[in-house]
Amino acid sequence: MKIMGVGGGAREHALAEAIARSAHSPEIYWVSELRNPGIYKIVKATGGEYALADTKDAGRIADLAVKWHVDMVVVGPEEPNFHGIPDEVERRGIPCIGAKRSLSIIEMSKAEMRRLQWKYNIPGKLLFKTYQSYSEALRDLERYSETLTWLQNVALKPARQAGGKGVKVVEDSQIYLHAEKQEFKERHMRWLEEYMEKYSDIEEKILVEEKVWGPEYTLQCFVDGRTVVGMPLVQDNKHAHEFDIGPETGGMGSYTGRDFLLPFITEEEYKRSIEIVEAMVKAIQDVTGEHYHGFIAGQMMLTEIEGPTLIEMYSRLGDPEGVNVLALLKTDIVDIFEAIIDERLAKMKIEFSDEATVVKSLAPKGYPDFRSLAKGHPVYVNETLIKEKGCKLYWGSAHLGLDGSITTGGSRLIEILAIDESPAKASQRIEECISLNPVKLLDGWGLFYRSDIGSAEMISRRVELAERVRRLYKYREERGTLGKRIDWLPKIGRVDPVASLLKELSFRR
Amino acid sequence: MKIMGVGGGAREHALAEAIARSAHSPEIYWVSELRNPGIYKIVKATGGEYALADTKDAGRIADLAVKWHVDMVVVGPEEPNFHGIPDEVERRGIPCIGAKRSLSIIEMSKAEMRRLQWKYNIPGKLLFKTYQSYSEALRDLERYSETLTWLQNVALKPARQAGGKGVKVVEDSQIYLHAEKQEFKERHMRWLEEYMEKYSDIEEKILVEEKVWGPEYTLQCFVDGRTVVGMPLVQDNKHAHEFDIGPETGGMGSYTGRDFLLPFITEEEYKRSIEIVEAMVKAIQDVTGEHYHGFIAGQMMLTEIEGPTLIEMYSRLGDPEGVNVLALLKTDIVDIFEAIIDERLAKMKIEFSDEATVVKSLAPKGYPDFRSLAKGHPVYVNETLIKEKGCKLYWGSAHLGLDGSITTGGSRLIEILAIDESPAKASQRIEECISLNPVKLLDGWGLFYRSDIGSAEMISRRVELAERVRRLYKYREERGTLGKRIDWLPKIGRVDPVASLLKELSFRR
Amino acid sequence: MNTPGILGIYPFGLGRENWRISRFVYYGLLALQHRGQEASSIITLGDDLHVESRRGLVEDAFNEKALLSIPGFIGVGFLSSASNDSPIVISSPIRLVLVGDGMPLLGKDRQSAWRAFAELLSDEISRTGNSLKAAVKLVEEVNGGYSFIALTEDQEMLAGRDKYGIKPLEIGSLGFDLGAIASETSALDVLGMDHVLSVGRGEVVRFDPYSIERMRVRELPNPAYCSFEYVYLARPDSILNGIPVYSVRIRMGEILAKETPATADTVIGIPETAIPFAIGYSRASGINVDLGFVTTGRRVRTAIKPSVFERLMGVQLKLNPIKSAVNGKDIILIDDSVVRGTTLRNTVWNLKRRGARRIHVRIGSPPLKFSCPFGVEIPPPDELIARSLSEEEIAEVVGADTFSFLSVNGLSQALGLPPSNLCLRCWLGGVKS
Amino acid sequence: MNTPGILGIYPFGLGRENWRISRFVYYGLLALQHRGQEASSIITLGDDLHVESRRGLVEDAFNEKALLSIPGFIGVGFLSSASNDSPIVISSPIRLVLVGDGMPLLGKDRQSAWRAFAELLSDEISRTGNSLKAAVKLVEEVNGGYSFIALTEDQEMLAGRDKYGIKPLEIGSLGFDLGAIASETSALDVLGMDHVLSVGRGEVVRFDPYSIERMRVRELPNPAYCSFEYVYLARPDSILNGIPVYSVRIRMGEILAKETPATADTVIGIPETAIPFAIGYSRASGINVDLGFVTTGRRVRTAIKPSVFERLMGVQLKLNPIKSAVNGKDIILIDDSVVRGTTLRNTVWNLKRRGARRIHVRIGSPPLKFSCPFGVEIPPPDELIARSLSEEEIAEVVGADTFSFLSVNGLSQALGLPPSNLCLRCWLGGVKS
Repeated sequence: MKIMGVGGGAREHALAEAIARSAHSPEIYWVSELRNPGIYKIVKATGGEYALADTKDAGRIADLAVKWHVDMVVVGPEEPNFHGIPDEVERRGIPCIGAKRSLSIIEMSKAEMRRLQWKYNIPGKLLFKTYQSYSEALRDLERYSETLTWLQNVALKPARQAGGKGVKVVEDSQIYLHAEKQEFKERHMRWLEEYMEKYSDIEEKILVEEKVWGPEYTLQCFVDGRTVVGMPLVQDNKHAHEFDIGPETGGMGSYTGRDFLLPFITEEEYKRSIEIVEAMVKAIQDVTGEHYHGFIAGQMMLTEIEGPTLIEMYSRLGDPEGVNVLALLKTDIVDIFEAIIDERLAKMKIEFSDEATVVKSLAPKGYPDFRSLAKGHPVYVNETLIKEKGCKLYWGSAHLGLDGSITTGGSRLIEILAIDESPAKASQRIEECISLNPVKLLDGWGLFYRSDIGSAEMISRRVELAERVRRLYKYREERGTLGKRIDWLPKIGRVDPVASLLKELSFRR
Repeated sequence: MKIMGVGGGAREHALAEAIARSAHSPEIYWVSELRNPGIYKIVKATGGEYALADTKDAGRIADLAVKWHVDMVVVGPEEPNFHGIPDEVERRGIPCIGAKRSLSIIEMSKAEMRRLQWKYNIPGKLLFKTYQSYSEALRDLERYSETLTWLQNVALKPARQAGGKGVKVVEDSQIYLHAEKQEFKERHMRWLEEYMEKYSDIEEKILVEEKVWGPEYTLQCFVDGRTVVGMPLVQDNKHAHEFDIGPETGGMGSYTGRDFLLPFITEEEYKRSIEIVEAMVKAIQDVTGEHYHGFIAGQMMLTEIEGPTLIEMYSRLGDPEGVNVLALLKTDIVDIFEAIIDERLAKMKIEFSDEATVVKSLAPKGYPDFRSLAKGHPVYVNETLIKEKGCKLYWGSAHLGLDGSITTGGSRLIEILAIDESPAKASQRIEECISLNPVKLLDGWGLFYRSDIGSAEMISRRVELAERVRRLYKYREERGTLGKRIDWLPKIGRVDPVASLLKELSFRR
Repeated sequence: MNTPGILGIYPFGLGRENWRISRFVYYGLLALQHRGQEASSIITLGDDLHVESRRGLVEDAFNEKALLSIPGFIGVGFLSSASNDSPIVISSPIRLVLVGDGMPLLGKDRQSAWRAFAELLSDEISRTGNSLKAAVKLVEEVNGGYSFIALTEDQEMLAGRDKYGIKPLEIGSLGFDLGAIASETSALDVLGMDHVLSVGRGEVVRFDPYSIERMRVRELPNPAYCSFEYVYLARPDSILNGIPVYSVRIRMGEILAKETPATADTVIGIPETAIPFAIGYSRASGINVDLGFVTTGRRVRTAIKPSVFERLMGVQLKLNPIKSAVNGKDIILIDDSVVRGTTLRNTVWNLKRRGARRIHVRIGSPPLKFSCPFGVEIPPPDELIARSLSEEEIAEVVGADTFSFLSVNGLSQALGLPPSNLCLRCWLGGVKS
Repeated sequence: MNTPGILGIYPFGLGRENWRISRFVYYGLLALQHRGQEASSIITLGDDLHVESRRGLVEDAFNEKALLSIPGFIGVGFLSSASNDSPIVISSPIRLVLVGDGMPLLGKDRQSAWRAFAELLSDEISRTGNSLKAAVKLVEEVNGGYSFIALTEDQEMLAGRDKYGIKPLEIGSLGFDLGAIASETSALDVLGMDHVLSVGRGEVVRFDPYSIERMRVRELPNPAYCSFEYVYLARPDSILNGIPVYSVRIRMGEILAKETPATADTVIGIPETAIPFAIGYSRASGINVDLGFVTTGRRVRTAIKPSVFERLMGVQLKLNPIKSAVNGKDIILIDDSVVRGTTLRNTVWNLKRRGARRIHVRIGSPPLKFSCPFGVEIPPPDELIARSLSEEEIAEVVGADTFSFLSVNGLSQALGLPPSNLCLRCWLGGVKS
């Protein structure tokens, strides 16, 4: 059996590893833009081949699959989905684990995702507005107190998934700092407009979404077009630095708890979350007429407005969240892939080992916002040491040269995984490992990572936060006001922002 | 029987009237500096004579008594006492109702009075200091927070009785207004020093006394050298204007309650007050070896420190307080005078009618502090109208010219008395009388008086104030700390200002 | 809301000209600062008249030390929340300067109404030659809810109140030297003065160098004391018309607890005005009271700031929730009044963010629905949330569990006066003129 | 009492240079104003370093609007109650600016001790080339009770605490953009930041343009958190070392009620610090709590004013008694601490003047008897009334019925920490060095 993978990050390293674990003993083929040292080793060990290519080039990827006579293709990252790799591969008759282009729109266009959710009235919604230009957005945002209340505290996002970049949350609720915040919002929206110029596949440039607060978690699932199977919840940590400070990254580390849950998420909340994802899958299939085969993930937040709330969707596994769940997956992943292709997931029993995991990313300084600084540094890794300390290493954004040297790719370089009975213990194990400096950049450039991820301190803070939020949404539930937002504006009177949004959406249709 | 009176104010008018009421039907003779129209009328009606003279000239007054062959002399005001009129009159063999010079020192020297009280440890004392010059006083007062606490809130007084003039109370407890208060204190003390130059009979110029707060009242008494007989309490009102605002005057009006008491003074407090006056009389007699024959009065205040407290003493009746009590006196005053002379007051029953009285003074504008403005204005009075309204008129500082015209003398011109079942009713009666303008200055110069004296509003405020103070001194009494003052100064430690004062006094002796 | 603070200080007797009065006015105004934060004036009269009008808070507008150099022994002070507000100066026929709280019904806006009033006063004094009678005549004839202090060229200080006694005016004295008139007793307290009495409704008090005289209009209607003074405007340590503001607010809280009880873990008042309401509610309900907020920076009265922006800013700096006082608790949140509801919504949201559970909002006054004819600047009706929404709807908008106002009867009961003796126009609309 | 407030704000990521940070520092300092009212500094770093040091309150020293023109995206703030206090600027070998709370034991006075510390830091960074290690080494070697924030020429911000954690230091974050360090969480709250954690004792946190790193000294002694922070210094909405100040003060009041009960009609706290104590006392005793005082003018922390005169002035403007709350009542009067007793005596006297009956004074802390080795400027021992008089004698001097302090055990209980984990030197004298 031959399986080809697409994509070169740590998530793909974990995927390759999981495939390699299969009882089917597949020959593994891989294609990515940089030569991932970890995947390369696995590919070589299985007797497969590794090619470098533009993973957005559907023809080129499909050609390779055909050339290698693979039995199935597994797509790791989102961009190949957006560019129709699954569509093209399947057109060539090869089954693919990956969301087709039209389905992956729920990740690619954050606006479309949200419109779909509102259209199908799926729980966990947020108010939003989209703009084609920054000046248009500004008109709404600069009128401080005459405008709808929710527009004061917003997330400014690129309307399209843009490599996890460009999201700013501006809570403009300290009016005495309004001038600074306003200026910052303006500058950022101008930047967003420019930044989005390079994506020609979407008209809307800027998404303004109501700002919510609460603990975040990721629910990753297998989908076969009929059934959605949830995996253990993972909490990813988006802030670049310790203490949840600093810019949004792809994820600086993540952890799982026990029993599919996180210490701050209840079973009922898990259930609601998976219902949301199921409903979203159903909706996108309904709209597109396509069957969703592959991974899907809801990046969720527990909010006071509705409890489990959808922040964004992934048409793939998360990174690093994928690393956590794949490490726990006991069922043969190739069996699962086959079940997805045959749309018989419902009948399958998928098992995960009931242990806690923690993953921490190591990134060269400069990541995420100044990647040129982070790129091209020679890497030294002491893999033996990592193994000795009971940890596992996954290669991320790194390139294995033909001379055997490894250089940084500019994104997260390495992810280190530990499994233990609690996140705190697993985290502590990684800390001990890292304190021995198993990874270095040979030119002296710095690496950074977050020591706090998975720590007891972090988890107790998340628990406290979740309790505060849960109290509020439970209370709304009791009163039947989940999701309800009512505003009253002097001179205007009572306003229902939900009704306004729905009106606008139907008008748009 | 021939009786001669000395002094020309409303108090003396009331005295003359009381004497005229006597069953002894005395011939009344009088001497004063201005020709009081009221007394003049009485004198004439009894067939007596009226002379104008300097009432501080003991020889001249005694000469007149001898010339007129009077059986006794009654002194009204304090200055004749200070100048030894009683001494001289008695030296000529005529009995006199009036404190001898050495006895009247308790009025004349406020410092001596206080020293006597401390020496004999008589209750109701205040802390004090005396100075011979303003610069000396300043040294103590300008050190705000390093000095004893009591020196922050003080009454600045001329050390000698000086016509009720020159008392300023400066509560320097708002430190943010300290600069203003300090400047004001300085200026006033400089003025005091200058003002006191004209009194050669005393070395100390300035008395600084601890400021106290509480309701004031006057306890007037007859004394015969053995027995002190108290009269009904009177409340005088020293402030020139409505609402207790403005400069200190001789008294702008006064009232009595029922049963010898005031609505805000208890029987027990009356008893304590009279004990204080008795002790003071005993003390001054002890020091001088003289017998006190005449009137004495304690100007009292209920204070938090000791309850009934002596503010000043009068060696005579108060004015206007004398008017109130004489109006109520049922016993023949000449009998009382005779009993005083014979020192058999103890055996006498002195009765007052149990009614409330109110006296209000009318003064020309300019009184008390700008008397030159208040002097020399022609007066019109409609006595019939006053009588019709159930009030009585007493002439004060006025001069009856030989042509029958009356001019103002610069002090309180007229006192109007009403008697009723309560002060409020009596006050109201006077109000109705005054609203008909029975008194005018013919040159258009203004008169003023206080409408609030004796009103229900005023009395309820006094009651409330008395309750607050009573609570505090009763509480001290309970704890045995009446009169105790303890201070603690940083760097210095615990200080007992009473002990310091006693030490200073004994050192002085 | 424009409810100026006025103050007059007048020395008597020997050495009266020795007083430097400017800083007395300054400190007196400080104690009235809550009545106006946009304009402040210090007027002194000695050999000359000095009128110093500045913008902003007294402490910012005047340098307390520099004031020592302003001469004059008679002083008048004025504060307003309208930055263009200033004392009225009339130069003929009788020269006088006048400051006023509230508004005589003589013009569209405060400034023009007071100018007309001052002109009439000047004319009338000139005509009759008696300033006291002239002022009483005006008070008799001019309707409105107002009090004023005027200083004439003859060193006479006149202080008077409208016939209904709508706006307050209180009298104080200091030692044997000073008399004073102020909008509230807080100013008298801070100057170390004894509070004596209120100026009566329809009464004028005149201070001249040698006397104080007072006179009242002949026919006195029932009083109609401004109830909003007790709800919000006045400082809690003030005693107006003989009624202590603090006790009234405590009682309002107590009555509120009886009228609209709720189950909760703690009662929290929105600083500073509503803290006594909360204490009262706590007493009557037996529920603990907590301090819920800490104020940052200057104490600024938010309801009287001119723009929405500034108001919100004030509220936010004023209301940092104390997390440990609210986290995990059901809260009864008390405010004095509700205007637009914006700040209340912000506050409720902030409390929930810090972990509050249920929030029951209770307002210590009836629904604010009408504008004030006497210049208390309440926003236009379409900006008053109580005018357009029911209690249930307001609860929904502000995010509260339940929401209730005090009844008008409850208000009257707390004040210990029948509704017929109160001005209730802002709650009930124009009843009397 | 000199307990400076320090604050650092550091932006990360895309567009970090777009932040104008000066007003963030300004508002953050406003929320730390209670820690120092005589000197304030705003330091910004962008293309250049700007150090603006002024005298007086932040609101007076800086024009909030004019701050918009100060460039720089990294900001540090400093407040002190010593008017000559200012940030330490070192120009070589490594250029850096440092602000500190408390005091390292490196010199006689705060200013020279901090200068020595900053010089050592500059030298050590230059020697090792690693600012984080350099700072940790210093913290390891230099005794004292201190926390600091330093900004180096390489745009590194270092924030650290002494080994015992005597002085507080807290971390916050805002959105995806800003990180901050402040003496108290109140500053984080006012900036709309999330409070994350405390800087650990003996820990240094380094912010650089691309990362945050933290490192701790190897051997950690027991903590010795400054107990005076909880008694008086910190704002009640702050959470220091994970312990909410408000709750501690409530508990102190509760314990006080148990340790020294009294019969009374009402419990009154001296504003602003002692109000939570009063609430706690009221809860534990079942006696009503009342607001007893109203503050006039600016809120000024009186205990940190330099002269007796200014302190008294502050107290007087701060403490106008509400007559109707005290008249005719037996009162339990609570204050946080007693230094000279002057202001307490003044207050007791004022309450009695307004009609209070019995006054039982209760102090929410033990007798203050010793000076602070870490720069909290407590007056010399002969000016501390608790050092020379017994409770009975103090009662007599201040005019109180009874007078009691909280016990040291009570204090420790209220904090939920054993005495061995607290710095108690001001109450008990030097125990550890």
